[in-house]
Amino acid sequence: MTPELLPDLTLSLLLLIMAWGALYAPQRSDAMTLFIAFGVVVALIWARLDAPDLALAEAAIGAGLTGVLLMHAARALPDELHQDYRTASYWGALGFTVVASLMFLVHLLYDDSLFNAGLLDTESDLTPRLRTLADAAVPESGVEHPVTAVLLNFRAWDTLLELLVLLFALGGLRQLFPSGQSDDSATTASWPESMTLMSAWTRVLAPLLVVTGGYLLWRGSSAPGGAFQAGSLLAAAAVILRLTGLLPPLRWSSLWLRLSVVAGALFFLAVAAATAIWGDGWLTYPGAYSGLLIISIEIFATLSIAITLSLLVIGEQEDLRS
Amino acid sequence: MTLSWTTLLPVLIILSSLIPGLLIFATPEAAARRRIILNMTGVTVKLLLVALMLAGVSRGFEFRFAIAFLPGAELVLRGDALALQFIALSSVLWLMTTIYAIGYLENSPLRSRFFGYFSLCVSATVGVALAGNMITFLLFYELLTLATFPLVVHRGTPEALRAGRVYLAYTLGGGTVLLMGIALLHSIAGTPDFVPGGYLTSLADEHALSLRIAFGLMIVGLGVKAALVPLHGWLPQAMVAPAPVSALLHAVAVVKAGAFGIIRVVYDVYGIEATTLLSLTRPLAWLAAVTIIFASVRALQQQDIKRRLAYSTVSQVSYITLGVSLVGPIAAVGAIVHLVHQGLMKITLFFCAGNFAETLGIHKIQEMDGLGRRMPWSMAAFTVGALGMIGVPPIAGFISKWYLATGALEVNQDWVLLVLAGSSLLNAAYFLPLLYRGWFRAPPAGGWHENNFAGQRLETHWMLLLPPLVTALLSILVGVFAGSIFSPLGWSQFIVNREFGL
Amino acid sequence: MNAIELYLTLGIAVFLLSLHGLMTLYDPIRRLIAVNLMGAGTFLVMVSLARRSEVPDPVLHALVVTGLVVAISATAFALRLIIAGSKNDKTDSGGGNRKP
Amino acid sequence: MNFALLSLAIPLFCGLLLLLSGRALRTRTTGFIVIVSTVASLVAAWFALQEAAAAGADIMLNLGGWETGLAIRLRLSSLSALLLVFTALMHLLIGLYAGLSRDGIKRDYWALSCFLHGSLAALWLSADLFNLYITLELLGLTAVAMVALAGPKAYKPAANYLILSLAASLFYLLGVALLYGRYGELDVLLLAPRTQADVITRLALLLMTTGLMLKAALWPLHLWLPPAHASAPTAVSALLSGLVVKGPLFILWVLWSEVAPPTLAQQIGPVLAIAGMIALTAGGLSAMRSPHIKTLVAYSTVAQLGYALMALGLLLTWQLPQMHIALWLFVIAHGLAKASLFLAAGEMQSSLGTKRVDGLRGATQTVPVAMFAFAVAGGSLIGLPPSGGFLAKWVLLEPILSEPGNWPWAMGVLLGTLVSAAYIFRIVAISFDRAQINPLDINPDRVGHWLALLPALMVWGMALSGEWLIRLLAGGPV
Repeated sequence: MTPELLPDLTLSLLLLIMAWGALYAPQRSDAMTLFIAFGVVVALIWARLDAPDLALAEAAIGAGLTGVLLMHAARALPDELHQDYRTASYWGALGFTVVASLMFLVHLLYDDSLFNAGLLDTESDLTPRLRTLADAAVPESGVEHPVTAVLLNFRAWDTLLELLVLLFALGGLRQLFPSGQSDDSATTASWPESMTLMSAWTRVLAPLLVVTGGYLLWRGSSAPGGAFQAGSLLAAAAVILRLTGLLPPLRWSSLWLRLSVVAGALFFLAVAAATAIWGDGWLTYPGAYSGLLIISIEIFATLSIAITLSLLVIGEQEDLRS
Repeated sequence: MTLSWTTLLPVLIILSSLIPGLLIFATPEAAARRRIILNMTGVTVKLLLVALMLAGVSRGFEFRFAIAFLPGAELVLRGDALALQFIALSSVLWLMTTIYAIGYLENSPLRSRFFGYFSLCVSATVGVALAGNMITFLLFYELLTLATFPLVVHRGTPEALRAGRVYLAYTLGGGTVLLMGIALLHSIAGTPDFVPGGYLTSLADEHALSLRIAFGLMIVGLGVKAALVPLHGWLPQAMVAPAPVSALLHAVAVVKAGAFGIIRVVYDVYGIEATTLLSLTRPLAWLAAVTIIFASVRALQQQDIKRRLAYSTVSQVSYITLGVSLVGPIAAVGAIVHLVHQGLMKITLFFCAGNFAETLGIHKIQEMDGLGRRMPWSMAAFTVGALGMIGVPPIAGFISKWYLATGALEVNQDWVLLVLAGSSLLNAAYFLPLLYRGWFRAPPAGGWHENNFAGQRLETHWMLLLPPLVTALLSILVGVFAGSIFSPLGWSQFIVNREFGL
Repeated sequence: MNAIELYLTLGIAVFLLSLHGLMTLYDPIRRLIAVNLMGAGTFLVMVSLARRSEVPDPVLHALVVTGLVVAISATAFALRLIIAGSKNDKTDSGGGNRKP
Repeated sequence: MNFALLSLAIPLFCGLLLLLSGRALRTRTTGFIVIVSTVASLVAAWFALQEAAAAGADIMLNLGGWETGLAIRLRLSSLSALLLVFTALMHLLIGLYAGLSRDGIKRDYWALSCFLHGSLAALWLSADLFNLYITLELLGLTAVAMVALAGPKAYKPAANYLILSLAASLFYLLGVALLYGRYGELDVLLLAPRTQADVITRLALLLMTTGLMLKAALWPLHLWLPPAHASAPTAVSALLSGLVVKGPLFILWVLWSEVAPPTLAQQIGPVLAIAGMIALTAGGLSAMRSPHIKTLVAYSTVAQLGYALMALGLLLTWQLPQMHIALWLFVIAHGLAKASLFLAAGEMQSSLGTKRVDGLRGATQTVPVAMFAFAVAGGSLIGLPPSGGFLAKWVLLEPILSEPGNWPWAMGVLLGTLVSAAYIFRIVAISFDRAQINPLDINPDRVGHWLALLPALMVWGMALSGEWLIRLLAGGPV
């Protein structure tokens, strides 16, 4: 135990307390607040662990989008019906958790095999083979930043499917607003007037966010940042603008909206198909163009991520169906 | 596989009832004439085809159709002598039962459904007969269960549904056990075609235990349908079905499928030699003997005509099992011929019981007083059937019992004589009172419950009367002309000669 | 114990704690929070593993980015689903009706 | 390989374009387009199957052209090709029903079913643990979205389904992270020779197994399934029970038969097999007691998955690779049969205006075709010859019976058969009740009833191609 561990220990303790609170705070609204705070602490930890890409992403999501989501939920939901919010199987679950934790602790303290079996074994070579290969291949990938190289080239298939995840979630959300149902005032006009107080701030904040987002996207090829971080920042901007009434409803009936929602996945998939038909294989970029292809994919992806995420957070009947 | 008439004939025999069955399902309820034409065409075609195959087999033709199914287990349809015995019986009785059912169900609802399943049931029975190996046998055996269930519950009353559930519980359970047995056997010896003398003789030493267990499982599975005690519980319950169904169930389709399966397993899968080597015959014989006596006693206790007949079936079908388990050629002839004889006699009895119920509303034995005066023809047919069951010469039943008894003596199983004698006495005890009441008591003073067809030329609908008269006549004829080669007895002799390599 | 071991342990601890929450909590919002915390625990484990070498493993970071996208999309959908469900509940049973 | 990718890309493109088209197309046109694209995908999958069978070994594709170890690899084996065909076929059958019956499915069904199709295809082809995680999420999200199609009544079970599905994915992901931390690989085939039976591996496999069992609704983690599957629209229930739960099962199979070290696999095998036997019994008993038709069918999924779990457990216990034939035959037979059961159940519900089992009195008269479909499909679940269910049961029984020491496991098959027979015939028997017939509520939709029968006929037809299927799955020449 060394003194330089002190900040880490503090962060860890804080995180655990917040996690406990986010689960078991007597008031649900407190639980939600603590959960947002939890996100901030996690972002700090990412920074401590040299993961700036993640810190950026977590900040955009944890503080921004999740916050709005939970606020919306807090207002829309009735108070908890159950004073006793625990399930009937409480004691069984408690027993399970205690046993699991104890087993874990025993391994940790006495056996220590959890760390010595290779996860943190200082004796053996810790560098995963996949990582070594990835590092070696970055120069050929068309971008300089290794995380971007992994996301958009080595494991581009994952990223393509991830864009589909966003889309499918939106597809699911649309089911909650069946077409033909009249605009239900209960679901739409639920944003309070006090929000408009923020509009002055928003006029400053939103352009800043948009600019930062653009910067992150551009920077992503050589340094931390990229489509997802940029997209979430832009989404946050859109959400704030929308909440303060500065942005008109995004109407599903507009072809442009639909196009920007599917653009990322559609373009990515088209690239995949094109490389399979005319190129060397599914998602094998032609060497000379890989940088260009990656940046175009990222631009479309950013657009889609931004629009889809903002719809996921604040999309209502008028956005999703009309 | 080259397609010649010898390969296609077994398939055609099944299709000759399957296709009319499917067409009947699609027939509107009101189109009675179309239904009758379909039924009768099917029956006629089938009888012609069976006659063709009979001629073929007696000239030594091989009828075999096979398609791929499981690895090492094809679907095989094969017409051999034993199969023909069963097919000929079922085709002839199908004809009779169809005529009877048309008369019986006249103007009742859901006839398309009834006759559809009826035809499917016969197709499945014929499939059981034609099955060339155990897998194919299992397939049709299960299809038979499925096709008969709707017939059992046809009336749709709470009792019918209860009986249907019991029937399913027994037969599906039995089917599963049979599957286990067949799968176990498959893992030891594969699933080749049935051969006279069996295909397990060379394995009997090495796999004695497994083979015994497989035998036990298969006998249990088959014993459910063959109604061996204690697996007979469904049969008396299934009496709630309409009379033609009961007739078919008892004489041809279900119980016979079980008994036929036992014959196949003992003769054509295990073979006489392996069965004896594994000492499986003695327990089977005891089981059959217990069933014969127990069911006869139970029959004596019943007051409902159909229930008494049901227990009589349990007892009589076990004659077949008994004959098979004696492993002597003469007893085997008795067993195989009884397959046909019992069918003829029992169907006569059920037709008559149905006539009594339909015409005069008679269900109980006490109500039979003086029946012979009102319905002499039916009562006469009933008498032939009953006397045949008891074993009075020259009716069919006598031949079976005679062969079983001599067969038992031949293999020095004298105790079987006691069983046969006891059973005959019990048969007499539970059938003679019915005959006495019918012929010698006076009709009830208050008249009958119902009195349909009164004052007409015939005692009941002609379609109800003709089938029992024909089958009663047949039961006498097969007894009288037992010596001819195309009598069931002659044919059984032919089969047994092949099985025992005589 | 060094920082990596600490965060690795912390990740597993958060995972276990929130798993316990998921098993014991009734309120769907809290359950959703629990699932998100489980996710955070998982990501903690991944990021600590990435930090084992001097330069963090980009592969794991990329995986976590992907995981975060999945998490936020699913969370948003789930939250909206819960809200819609409770609205329906309210109009359905006149509100305040306890359901087991 | 390109055919397989085509089979995967067609539904994805189709779904995206449908989403893009908004309301420009009428619902009928949309359905028509999806059905045509499903046929195209089916044809492509069929060619992929020919290719895989001809190759005799797995065909691997390194995505992006990167070297093995760095690239995500796709694997086309005869099994994955067969599953591609199966997925397309199921979508086609259910799509035909949704398009041609009066079921009145919403427009969005079509895009979502395309996405589901694409997700499953991606799952069958993937040979990368993390990629499999994403396909799992895709599958879960689409499935929940499709449950939500049923409208407000389904939101609660859908939300519960989503939360558990997310938690399950995280279990899986944590396991993947630990495996990566331990071995530095994500590729299934590269991990396979390297794994050892140590603490980390055990922990990772345990976590992943828990997650996958929860996703696949394998006993004892099945409780979410009946409400979710029973509340979905009819066509969706059929897809969920017939296809979606099979995805996690596939990963579970890959994990234990390929990634896990054999010593661990042998230890877990009996546990899984016993869980399977319990699932068969417990699920069956719940189905027997269920008052609602669709819940009965949903519980029957829980029970039938027990067969698959048992086959998997025995495969691991005895290290008999050919047992996977039984496993996948069960999956395919169950998928087809379950599609028929749900479609028939849905049709009967709407025709008779009741959701209750006792509302089916007299159904053989009022809705004969739908009831027949139910019974025929049920026959395959029971395993009556010559259905697909029988085929699978037979293949499972062979190794069980070949060694006297294995005989006790036959009890599982016995129990499964009897219990399935009990709940299927509970319905069939009621439908023959003529004493108090439940009259028709609306004029039945004949087309819908016949379309419900179609998958059931296919599962019985499957038996005739049994030998071909078995040889295909065994990887031998076809």
